[in-house]
Amino acid sequence: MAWTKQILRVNLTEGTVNAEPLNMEWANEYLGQRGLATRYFVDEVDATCDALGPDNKLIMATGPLTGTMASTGGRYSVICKSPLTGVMACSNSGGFIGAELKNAGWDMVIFEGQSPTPVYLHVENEKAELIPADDLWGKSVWETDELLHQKHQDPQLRIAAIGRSAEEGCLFAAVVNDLHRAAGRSGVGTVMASKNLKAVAVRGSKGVGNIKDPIRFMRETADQKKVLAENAVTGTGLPTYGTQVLMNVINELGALPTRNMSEVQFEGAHDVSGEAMHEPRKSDGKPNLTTNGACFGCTIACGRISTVDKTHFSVADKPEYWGNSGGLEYEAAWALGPDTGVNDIDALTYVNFLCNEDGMDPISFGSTVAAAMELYEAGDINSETTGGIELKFGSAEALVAIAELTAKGEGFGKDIGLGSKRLCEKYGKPEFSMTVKGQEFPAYDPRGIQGMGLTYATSNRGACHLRSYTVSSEVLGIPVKTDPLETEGKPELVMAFQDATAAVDSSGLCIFTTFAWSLENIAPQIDAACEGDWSVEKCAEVGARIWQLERDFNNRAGMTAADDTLPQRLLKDAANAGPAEGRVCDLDQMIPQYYELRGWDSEGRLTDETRSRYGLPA
Amino acid sequence: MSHVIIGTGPAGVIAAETLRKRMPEAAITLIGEEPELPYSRMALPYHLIGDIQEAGTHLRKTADHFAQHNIELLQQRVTTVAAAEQQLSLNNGQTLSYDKLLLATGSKPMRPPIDGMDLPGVVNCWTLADARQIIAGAAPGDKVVLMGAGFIGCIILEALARRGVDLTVVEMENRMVPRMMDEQSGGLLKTWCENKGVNVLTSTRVNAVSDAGGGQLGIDLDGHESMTVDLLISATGVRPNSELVDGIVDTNHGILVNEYLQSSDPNIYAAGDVAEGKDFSTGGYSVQAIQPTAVEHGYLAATNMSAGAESLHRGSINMNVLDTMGLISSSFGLWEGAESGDETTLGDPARFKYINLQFADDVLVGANTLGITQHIGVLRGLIQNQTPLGKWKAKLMADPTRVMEAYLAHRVP
Amino acid sequence: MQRSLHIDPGKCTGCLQCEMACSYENEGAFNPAKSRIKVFSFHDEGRYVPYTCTQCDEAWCMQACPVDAIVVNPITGSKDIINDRCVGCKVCTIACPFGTVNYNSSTGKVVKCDLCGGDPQCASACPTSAITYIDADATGLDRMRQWASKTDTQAAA
Amino acid sequence: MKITLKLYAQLGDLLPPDALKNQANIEVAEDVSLNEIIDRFKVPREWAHLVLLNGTFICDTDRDQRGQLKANDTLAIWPPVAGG
Repeated sequence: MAWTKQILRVNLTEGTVNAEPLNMEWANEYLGQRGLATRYFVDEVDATCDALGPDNKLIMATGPLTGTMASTGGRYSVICKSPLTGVMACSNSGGFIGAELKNAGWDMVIFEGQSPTPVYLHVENEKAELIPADDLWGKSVWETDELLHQKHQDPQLRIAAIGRSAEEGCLFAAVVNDLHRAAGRSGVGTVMASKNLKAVAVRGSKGVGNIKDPIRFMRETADQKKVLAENAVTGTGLPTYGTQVLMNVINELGALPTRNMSEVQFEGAHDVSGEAMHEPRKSDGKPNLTTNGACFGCTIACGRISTVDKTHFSVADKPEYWGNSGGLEYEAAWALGPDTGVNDIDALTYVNFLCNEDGMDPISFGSTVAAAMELYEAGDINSETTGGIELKFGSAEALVAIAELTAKGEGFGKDIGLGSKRLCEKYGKPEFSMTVKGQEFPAYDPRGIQGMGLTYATSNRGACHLRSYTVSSEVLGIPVKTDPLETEGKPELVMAFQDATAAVDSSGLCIFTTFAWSLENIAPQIDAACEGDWSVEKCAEVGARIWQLERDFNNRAGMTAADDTLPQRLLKDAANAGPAEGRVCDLDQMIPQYYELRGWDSEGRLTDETRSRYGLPA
Repeated sequence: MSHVIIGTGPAGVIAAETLRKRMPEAAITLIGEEPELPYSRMALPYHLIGDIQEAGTHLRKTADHFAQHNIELLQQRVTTVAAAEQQLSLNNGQTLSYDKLLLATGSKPMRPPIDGMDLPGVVNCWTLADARQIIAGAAPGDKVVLMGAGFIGCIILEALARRGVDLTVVEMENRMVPRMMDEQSGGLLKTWCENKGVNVLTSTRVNAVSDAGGGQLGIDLDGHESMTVDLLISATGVRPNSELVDGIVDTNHGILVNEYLQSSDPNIYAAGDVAEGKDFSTGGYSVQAIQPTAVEHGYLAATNMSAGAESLHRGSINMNVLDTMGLISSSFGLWEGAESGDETTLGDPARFKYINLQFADDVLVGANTLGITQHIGVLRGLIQNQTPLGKWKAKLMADPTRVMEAYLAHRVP
Repeated sequence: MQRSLHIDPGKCTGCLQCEMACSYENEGAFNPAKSRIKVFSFHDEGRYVPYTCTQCDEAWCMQACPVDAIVVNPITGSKDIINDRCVGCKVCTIACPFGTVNYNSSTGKVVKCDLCGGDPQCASACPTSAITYIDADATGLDRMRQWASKTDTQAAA
Repeated sequence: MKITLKLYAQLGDLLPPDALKNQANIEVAEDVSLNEIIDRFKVPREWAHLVLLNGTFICDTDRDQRGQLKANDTLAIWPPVAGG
């Protein structure tokens, strides 16, 4: 239970929308959301298919706790094959649309094929239909949101859409929901665009019921909300400073990748930090941060709601950007700031708005701009290439200009839309690309936080911090403090984080709860809601099974051990400052042990024994 | 003090109760000519559908409610009012004296000047007795014509359709509920009804009704073929029941009252459908004949009838909510628009959703909605508070569905 | 001492726990669409406003109801809908100038906040104390009622 | 000797008035312990969660040790925080 047990299958080629029952056998093995959608995906999609062709599918999936009173129970995931990495893409988002989809009676929506003309899916409880979207094509996410709200005359309609970047083929386009929440990574928005699917608009009023043991569920979720409230991180730190509090932490630690990862500390870190967002600015005495906002059901409320200084050059003549919107979260702030050397918080906030408005992953965007800046400074590209933009590290003007172009897929923005790997290859400097499997890095330098090196190298969706956030342990001491410069014990740590994260990502809950919760806190909530036995051990096993399933797909998509690596810069060039000065990321010391723990051969493939141990499809 | 109230609809009952609250010792007499406990016309359609029993239509649910409040309830018809003597006579020969008299006599169906409207088989839908006649006369498969697609007509459509009759609606005007909804929404209502199998003839007059034999009626229509039907329900509007005081107090469409709900005779007040009271939106006087206005009138009239209290009536907002076979429409205030005001419309005909807002400067003065059930009361709130909308006017012009936000932006500190 | 809901929009994060608690208590499922308290989001302003019935004294809805289906709860002071009496005529939904009585087409009845009989679940579920249930004196209820009186059809009493 | 003290997040208010961008130069005794500095600036011990001396984490059992600090060192302190 807790599942609605109904999925919606949308064939975009045929223009059909059909309901079908959820495969409960799979639900028992893969829980929901990330895991369950991946199970459907690997069953239905050829791993070697063209990510932007009709054979790729795109699944929007909720978890069994999505839409319930469990704190943070508002998540959904977008699953497809990534055009950026060529392997599994699975991007997770909060906001409100996940819960709305569940309220409309659907555990997931599977989109297949390609529509001949632009369409959007409108779901109102059992009524789901594809509607022509020719009038929406070419519009930003924000315009689309407004137009659909007007068209359906429903202020409560929840909308996920792609922006112009996706339409123009930007390979790191996001699916943005509720204006400023995004399934951001791996180009899931690009896949949606390739299907001519502009938006998904959902209104549900059926409610989420079907709780196995409602009394126990209410008690468990109330108890666990109390744990979040009483925990200093989830109860105070995150609501007050958001994820952005990390800016100064990671900088102090000497693990803040700066200027395309050529340095590990940024002199302007404070200017773009969570603390700076609280400081009144000169023009109007107001801080950048207006308030914190929550996603559906979230009792933490880490979200930043911010404004750009009206007098700032980026918006001075654009009043449409003077209002509040989703502000800087740490990863975005890092990619747009330290990684490009820009210390102008208003420029960062504005560019972050643009990323939301037109559906770009700010991590990949910032990192790609950083790579382009290095190409520019090295003379591999020039102002002729960029259309007159002086693409130097530290230039807020250049960052803003290039963001406006990339959002619309114009000029040099088209090249930025290729992502760092393809951009650097195009201009002859592949070594400038800070990517794994084609996906850009987030905000932790693996020379200063060794576990993150293994995390990036082995992530099933290319470089990503959210597949095993060992920063928790190595920096923040959650659940236990480990030494960030040590490699010993990291394979075990990474694997445990990877498995637990896969389970949490499949439940409908947010991974940020794990700053206070472990599976010990989460499993009882799942168990009270869902039929079957959901012990801590089973949840961990389900997490591990999901990881193996994703890896198996990636192998079939052509990925080998050679892809489980990092850019040479991190493996050969030592950090130039901070506690990690003189260190590189000692990935080689961690990989073999990791493979062994995972039950993979030296090529990084699942052994038969491993496959049968987890009951994976042949 | 002795107070007499004629009429046991919402205006009369609220007035009696309000008087009792304010004047614990006064003698209060409530007179109604219908032989049942005070009931609500608003509930009749639900009785017709079969959702509720007759008792469910009662305004007050305990049989001895009026006795408990020491309100004398007389089931009599008032025959004459002698204003100079402050007396009235009942059809049982009894006479009653009053210090203050409230006329809450309501309204009655209009009978259009068409031949044959007095034939058996022609019924109104106004009283509980009418409802009983319709229930008895409309059997599944029967052919029924509903004459008039106004508020009353529309509200009983579902009941008729659910009884399985073969139904045709005939409306003189070019759309349904022409006195409540604008052309676009009235037109959508028509499509909605047609989709549900009801034959709707707008811009059509009934020329004559005749006896077709075998208990059937012949209906001669303007521009359409004649029909032979089992039942004709006439719902062509209502007019105030003011005959009792004709020539005694000033009347126009109804009994003219001032801002105290007082007629030209200072001892006689009027409330509800019979009163031509102040209209909030126009500042003029009109007969609204709607439940919320009846309640306001009853309350304010009683307040002013009780000693020492004077409550000025700022005027009632004309408003209606109507459920036509499941499609809910509403209208507020100057839904037809204000002079040199702005209006904004958002419609989704495929989904039977519609909203129109009317402004005077930056103040909301009227609205029509279709297919919207949430928070519609704020339309009244915004109109009645005459809230200057400021920047929210532009937002509402762009998206009128954001009316609750506009309201809250001015409501919550 | 009668108690009432006190809402402090400044503390609201827009998480909708209140809506889920309300719908769970009253409808038996987590269903914000059926909640009697609604959180309105002012995106441009970065502001969230929870809103529900203020249980006003001379309740418009109660007065307008033609079948006596809205009554005062003597214990909590809330104005409660008696479902067996409500015929679904919706007059209260247009009479309430605060927009807090709504029609539920699936049941054919109207719904409004009844303070959960004295233990409002929205307040219990609110993680930031934006919604509290406290002594009526302290809530500024008088202030809210004063405001409500401005919508009255009578100019002076 | 002089060191740089950085107090972040909610601890920022505890810095001396001349602090800028969450940091201040302070004068400390040669053999001062970290906990003595923490106490001197009224940082509640339980809020001194993440203590980095020149970027290196010092666990709470080592914060009473003397002789860890040298001139121009940087001591940065956070309450329990996280992000990602």
